[in-house]
Amino acid sequence: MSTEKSVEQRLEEIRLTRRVRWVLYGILSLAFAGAFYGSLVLINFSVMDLYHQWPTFADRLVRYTPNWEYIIERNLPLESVITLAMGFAGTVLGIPLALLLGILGSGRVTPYPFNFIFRSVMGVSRAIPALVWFLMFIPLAGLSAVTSTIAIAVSTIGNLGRLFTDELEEVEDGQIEAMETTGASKGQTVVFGMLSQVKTSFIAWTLYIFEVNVRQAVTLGLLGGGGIGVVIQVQQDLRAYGNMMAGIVVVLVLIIAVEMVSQRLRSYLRDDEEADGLIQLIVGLPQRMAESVLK
Amino acid sequence: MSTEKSVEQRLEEIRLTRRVRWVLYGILSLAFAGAFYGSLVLINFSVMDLYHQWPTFADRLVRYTPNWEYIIERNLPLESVITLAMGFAGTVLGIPLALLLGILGSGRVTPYPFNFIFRSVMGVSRAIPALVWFLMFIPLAGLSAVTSTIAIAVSTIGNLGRLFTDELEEVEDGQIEAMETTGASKGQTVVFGMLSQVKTSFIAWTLYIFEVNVRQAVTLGLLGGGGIGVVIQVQQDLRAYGNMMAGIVVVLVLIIAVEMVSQRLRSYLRDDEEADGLIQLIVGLPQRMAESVLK
Amino acid sequence: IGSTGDDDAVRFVLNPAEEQTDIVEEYTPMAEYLEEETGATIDLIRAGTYVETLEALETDQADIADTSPTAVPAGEGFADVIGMRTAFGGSLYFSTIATTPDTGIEELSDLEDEVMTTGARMSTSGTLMPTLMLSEAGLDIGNFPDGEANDLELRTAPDHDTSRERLVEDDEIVASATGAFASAPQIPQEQFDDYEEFVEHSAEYDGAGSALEDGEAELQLLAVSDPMPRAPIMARSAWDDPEREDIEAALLDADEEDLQPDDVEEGYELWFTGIEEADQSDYEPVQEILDELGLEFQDFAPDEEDDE
Amino acid sequence: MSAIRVENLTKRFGDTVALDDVSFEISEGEFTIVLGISGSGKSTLLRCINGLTAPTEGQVIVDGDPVTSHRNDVAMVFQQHNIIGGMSAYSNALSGSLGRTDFLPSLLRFNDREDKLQALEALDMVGLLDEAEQRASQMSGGQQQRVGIARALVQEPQILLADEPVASLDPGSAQTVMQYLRGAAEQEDLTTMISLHQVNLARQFGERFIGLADGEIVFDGYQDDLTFDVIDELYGGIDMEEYLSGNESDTTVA
Amino acid sequence: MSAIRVENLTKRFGDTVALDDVSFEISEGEFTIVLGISGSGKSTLLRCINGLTAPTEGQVIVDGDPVTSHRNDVAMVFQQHNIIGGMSAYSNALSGSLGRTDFLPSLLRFNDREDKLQALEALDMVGLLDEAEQRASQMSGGQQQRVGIARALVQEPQILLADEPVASLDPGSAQTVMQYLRGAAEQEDLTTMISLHQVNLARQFGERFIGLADGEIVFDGYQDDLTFDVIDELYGGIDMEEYLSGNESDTTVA
Ligand SMILES: Nc1ncnc2c1ncn2[C@@H]1O[C@H](COP(=O)(O)OP(=O)(O)OP(=O)(O)O)[C@@H](O)[C@H]1O
Ligand SMILES: Nc1ncnc2c1ncn2[C@@H]1O[C@H](COP(=O)(O)OP(=O)(O)OP(=O)(O)O)[C@@H](O)[C@H]1O
Ligand SMILES: [Mg+2]
Ligand SMILES: [Mg+2]
Repeated sequence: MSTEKSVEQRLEEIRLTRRVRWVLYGILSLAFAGAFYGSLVLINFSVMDLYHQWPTFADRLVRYTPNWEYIIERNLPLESVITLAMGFAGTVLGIPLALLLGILGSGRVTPYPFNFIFRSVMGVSRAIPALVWFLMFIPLAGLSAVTSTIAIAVSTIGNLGRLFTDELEEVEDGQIEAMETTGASKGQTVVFGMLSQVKTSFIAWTLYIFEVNVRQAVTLGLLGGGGIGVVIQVQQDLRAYGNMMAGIVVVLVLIIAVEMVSQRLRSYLRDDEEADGLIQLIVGLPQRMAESVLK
Repeated sequence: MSTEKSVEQRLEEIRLTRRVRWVLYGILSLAFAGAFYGSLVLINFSVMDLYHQWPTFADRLVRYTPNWEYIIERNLPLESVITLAMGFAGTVLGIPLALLLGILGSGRVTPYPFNFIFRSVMGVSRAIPALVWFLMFIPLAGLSAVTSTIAIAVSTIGNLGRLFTDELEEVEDGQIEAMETTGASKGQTVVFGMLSQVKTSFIAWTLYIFEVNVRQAVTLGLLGGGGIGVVIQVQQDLRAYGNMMAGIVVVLVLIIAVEMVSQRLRSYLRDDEEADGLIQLIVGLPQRMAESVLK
Repeated sequence: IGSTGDDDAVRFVLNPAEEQTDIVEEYTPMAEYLEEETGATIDLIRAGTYVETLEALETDQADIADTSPTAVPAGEGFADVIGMRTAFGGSLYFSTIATTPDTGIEELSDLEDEVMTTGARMSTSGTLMPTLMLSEAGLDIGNFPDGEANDLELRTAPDHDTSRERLVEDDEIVASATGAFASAPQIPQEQFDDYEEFVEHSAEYDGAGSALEDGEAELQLLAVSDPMPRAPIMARSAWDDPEREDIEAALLDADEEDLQPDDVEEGYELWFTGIEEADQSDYEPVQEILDELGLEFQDFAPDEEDDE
Repeated sequence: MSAIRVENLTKRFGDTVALDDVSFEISEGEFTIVLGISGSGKSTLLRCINGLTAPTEGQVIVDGDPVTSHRNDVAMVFQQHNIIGGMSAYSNALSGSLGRTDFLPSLLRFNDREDKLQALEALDMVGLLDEAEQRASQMSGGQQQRVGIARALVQEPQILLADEPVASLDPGSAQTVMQYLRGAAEQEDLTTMISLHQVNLARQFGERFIGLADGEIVFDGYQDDLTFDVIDELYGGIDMEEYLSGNESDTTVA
Repeated sequence: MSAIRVENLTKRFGDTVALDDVSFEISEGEFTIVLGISGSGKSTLLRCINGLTAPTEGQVIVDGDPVTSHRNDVAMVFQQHNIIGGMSAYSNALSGSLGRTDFLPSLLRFNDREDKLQALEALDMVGLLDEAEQRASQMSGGQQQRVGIARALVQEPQILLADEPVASLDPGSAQTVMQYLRGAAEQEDLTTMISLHQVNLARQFGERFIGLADGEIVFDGYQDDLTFDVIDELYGGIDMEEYLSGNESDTTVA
């Protein structure tokens, strides 16, 4: 074949390009490794120390065997419901502002320099750790589950709002244009053209943040913010690690339950065609009822 | 038109269905509101209390004016670099296991009941708050930034691994089948058919978790884990809220910087066609060099 | 923090849980003094909570620790008491429960069905001791602090000062428990005169009521606790080093000037003025409080592996 | 009076000339098909008529007024249908009436009874009355496209534009969709412009034809004028006959 | 010897019968086109031959052996091309050689020089040698499809299957892709089966034709046998001629 020559030549070209690219990747990898090594040095990381301490550490792991009886004894499920309530109420309280700021932060809704005002507000809400929000709100509601809930709500604004904004960047123009051509107003275009596209992702993100917030509620409890975290903290202070782990097992069950429900809901939202037992039943109900009435 | 009748009839049907649906939504909304109200009751939320305490709280807000000089005085940027190092090293240390468990946790790689083993391991890593991980790792690395880093690494495994697993659920079959038909082995199919599809999302998620980890590093610092968090904690103990806010401002700048870099990288990864200044330059370099050499 | 600089350094862990200070700064003169006296290198390490200090002592991640009184019973078996911090000559300190003058609360039993704040949940002077006082006054304190009290609502605060501030700022709260150091400046001195032990031993008696001149809100004393031992300095039992004796001796010998920073400003006051000899037995009152409240530390002795 | 008059329309994207001095007139009620290979400027032309894209030079005059932004009486059917997956076919059709509904009622779905009936009639016209309550994302491509047509009809337009409405459909569905478009145009007496790349469909359904190549008009005429020569000019480069005749012998692909 | 023998192949998905007792033989080197409307079972047939789908009844015999799982010597070109967007055209073509490359070398891209040359030759054959280093996701649909063909060729198959390889392409690109497929099949002497729904393309490129309707074979013959009657049978229901003749009068759409 007459192209044999040029194929060979092309291969050489490609090999050269690749070699240059390998070198470049090598440099990038080195830079990365350097940053990693620098970080380890900065925090005084020493593998030898860890190696020496490993047996001590391993010995102590048995202490963390959960003391199952404590779960009933101390009524941990009830405490975990309080934690759940903190996460839930905090999420719900945070949603409206997250939604508003998230939408206004999108470059498609608010023109360029101005949307950064809203992004910055969300940035501040995220940058301040929930723990610090918690401390700042103590004068308002004391060392209590209410303060935890408020702290969770405030950080939800930043965390969830930012995910909303990111999601809106991925909206496709087609449906927006389609709404514009119908003569829809700006507001209608945003609602029907943009929000309807991201509705399910918004719900999915909200569920994800809800999960994160339940974990956050546990952490705030460790600082006295109510719920099962407090129990864990007290047992930790008493060095009753068996009891502490019993608390953590309950947290684990709680979190896995929340995640499973939220995952189920999300996968239902994603591929809505799938006939999903209960939900399908509920959603299909009106249709069937209407049919039977008209028959 | 002869179909007029049936259109009218259809409208009636639809109105009926809608009415039933409104009722259903009403019930769901009520259930939701009930859950919300129940949560508020459970945590003893009282708007009146908050209202009464508001003036006191508002008075105190002036205390939170940042004392800008403190930033230089205490060399806060250096401290924040330590925090950054903790977040970075923790993320890097967590990635390998997150990747491994995340992939093994996917129902497409490990068949159904067995993948739950890996998911559970990740669940445990998430369920234990980083604060408790910190305590558990003291025997290993003492009261130090190293322990924080390990705690971050361990929770990264659960958080990142889970996002990986979720992402893998959305992989399309087409490319996997295409690799299978070439006669690729199981491992090659996973790498070329699955992972290549999610490569950019994996990087994006890793960057997201890196951001989360930097915030986590601040929080762990608040409890003695090193970095700028310690400074914030000490100033708070001293009730030097101006200094504390100076620390928070530095955290804010740090986190916004991290987010901006990570957002830039992500948007570059997403629409790779977009000629993105620097990165395009670097990536395009080998091609151009090869061309010039061969000319 | 975490500067485990050189391997032979003595690791001195500091626990700031109950004090409103930058503890590392406070201890720097002491560390310098010890280094001068004994030639050892001292690393000061800040801990987040006192459990962390115990974990560190038990696992050879620390040699000496400044910790809280409850650490003595908790550290039995792996940590020894070297000494006790003293403040202005006093080695004992007190908890107070106070109200504001307008609440009409006269005595502890009036607190039934009311709301009261305490300090950090496991703080000896901020929470444990006051809870015991309430219990002795006939109130049913339920499982508190590991749970809820029955006869009144007890709300914890992150620290003593916040506990006091909540009392002043929140009308719903009618009393607050704190260490005397946090409340005495706002309580007229004469109210303490009924408590002889307090007058005699407390470092705070002299300054009682002093903050009222600065316009701080006045508090009204409801009760003062029995004296409690101040916070201990503890050492890892397994610490077997010739330096150890020198350091212990130097600590007990330290004078107030040794512990003061060189460049002190006018009126600078350390919150401790010396360290006096003490041992396990001095902390029996703490053990008693814990026993009364039904709080038990888990025993990890190798042979009896149960939750007793 | 001509319904659409395009005057010296030029559109440049950077260096690319998408439309190059295009002029023509379409009379009221005409069913016009725009032909041309990929990149010839079909979409750009329709978007300029619609007001979605602003011309670089020249202008489009619809109903006597120059087009500056999108108009209520010009409806569009998109290749990717652009209907809202999460809503029912009926709600999608109803969204065609957004232009004459206020914000709050539209949000709460309190539309006029008339609009509702019209949405159902439009669905009936495209043969989807029974599927009115089905979620759009659960419908097949052809059905979704028909929902898009229903939405355009509910808009009560005078002009109906469709940009490759059948490009992603299989031949059966493509036929059906083209039938509905043609039927609706006749029934509602719409001026219609459809861009297509299937020559056979174009010949089958078109009345008037405008052929574009490289942004220029290379053909403008009626069904009888659309000869194979014209098609060869439009889709030049590929000489099918020759390829076909030669494909039994050795075929070395360039 | 026949390259592919399909014996009483039946495939059911739940209640749906996708293939219903299908039998035929394809000789070595034949260029066969499978016709049929959407849902007639074209994809299912090709997937059964390929081993991607297991038959309910009957079997497929390739090269003398019954197909149980996917074979190295059967390559497939997909409608959605299924190439890896994040890799270059060259790397994609090279991935066709995965079946004969070990895991580690393939991961590190240490392929045999022979395979590399072959990947480039395949790209050359589909006219993409100059674009070898371009990222696949940045290519047009037609180019991506040609990369898919190159990948299939690198696999060195004896049998090439293609499932609606041009369905999502514009007519120009569709022509080009079909040309490359036909050219490659002749040059490498491949037995080829392609499913199509464009009748005109089928007539233009096909040698042998298999027509499916509702999972059953309704036509099996060569180019001369493919009359308009056959096509009407395959794409029944829509009578174009009649519609066309009637469309000047009132057209009420059902
Ligand atoms: N938004 C845009 N930015 C830059 N160039 C564009 C843009 N839209 C179209 N073009 C260019 O203008 C030319 C005409 O494009 P247009 O989309 O109108 O063609 P088309 O005939 O609709 O093609 P297709 O059949 O692929 O849809 C093409 O070269 C295209 O690349
Ligand atoms: N995985 C599956 N599960 C259930 N039913 C299926 C599946 N794959 C195909 N079918 C059904 O089998 C029948 C034949 O489908 P097939 O995809 O083979 O048709 P096709 O001729 O390729 O159609 P198209 O042109 O739409 O690709 C259809 O009724 C289809 O719904
Ligand atoms: Mg177009
Ligand atoms: Mg198919």
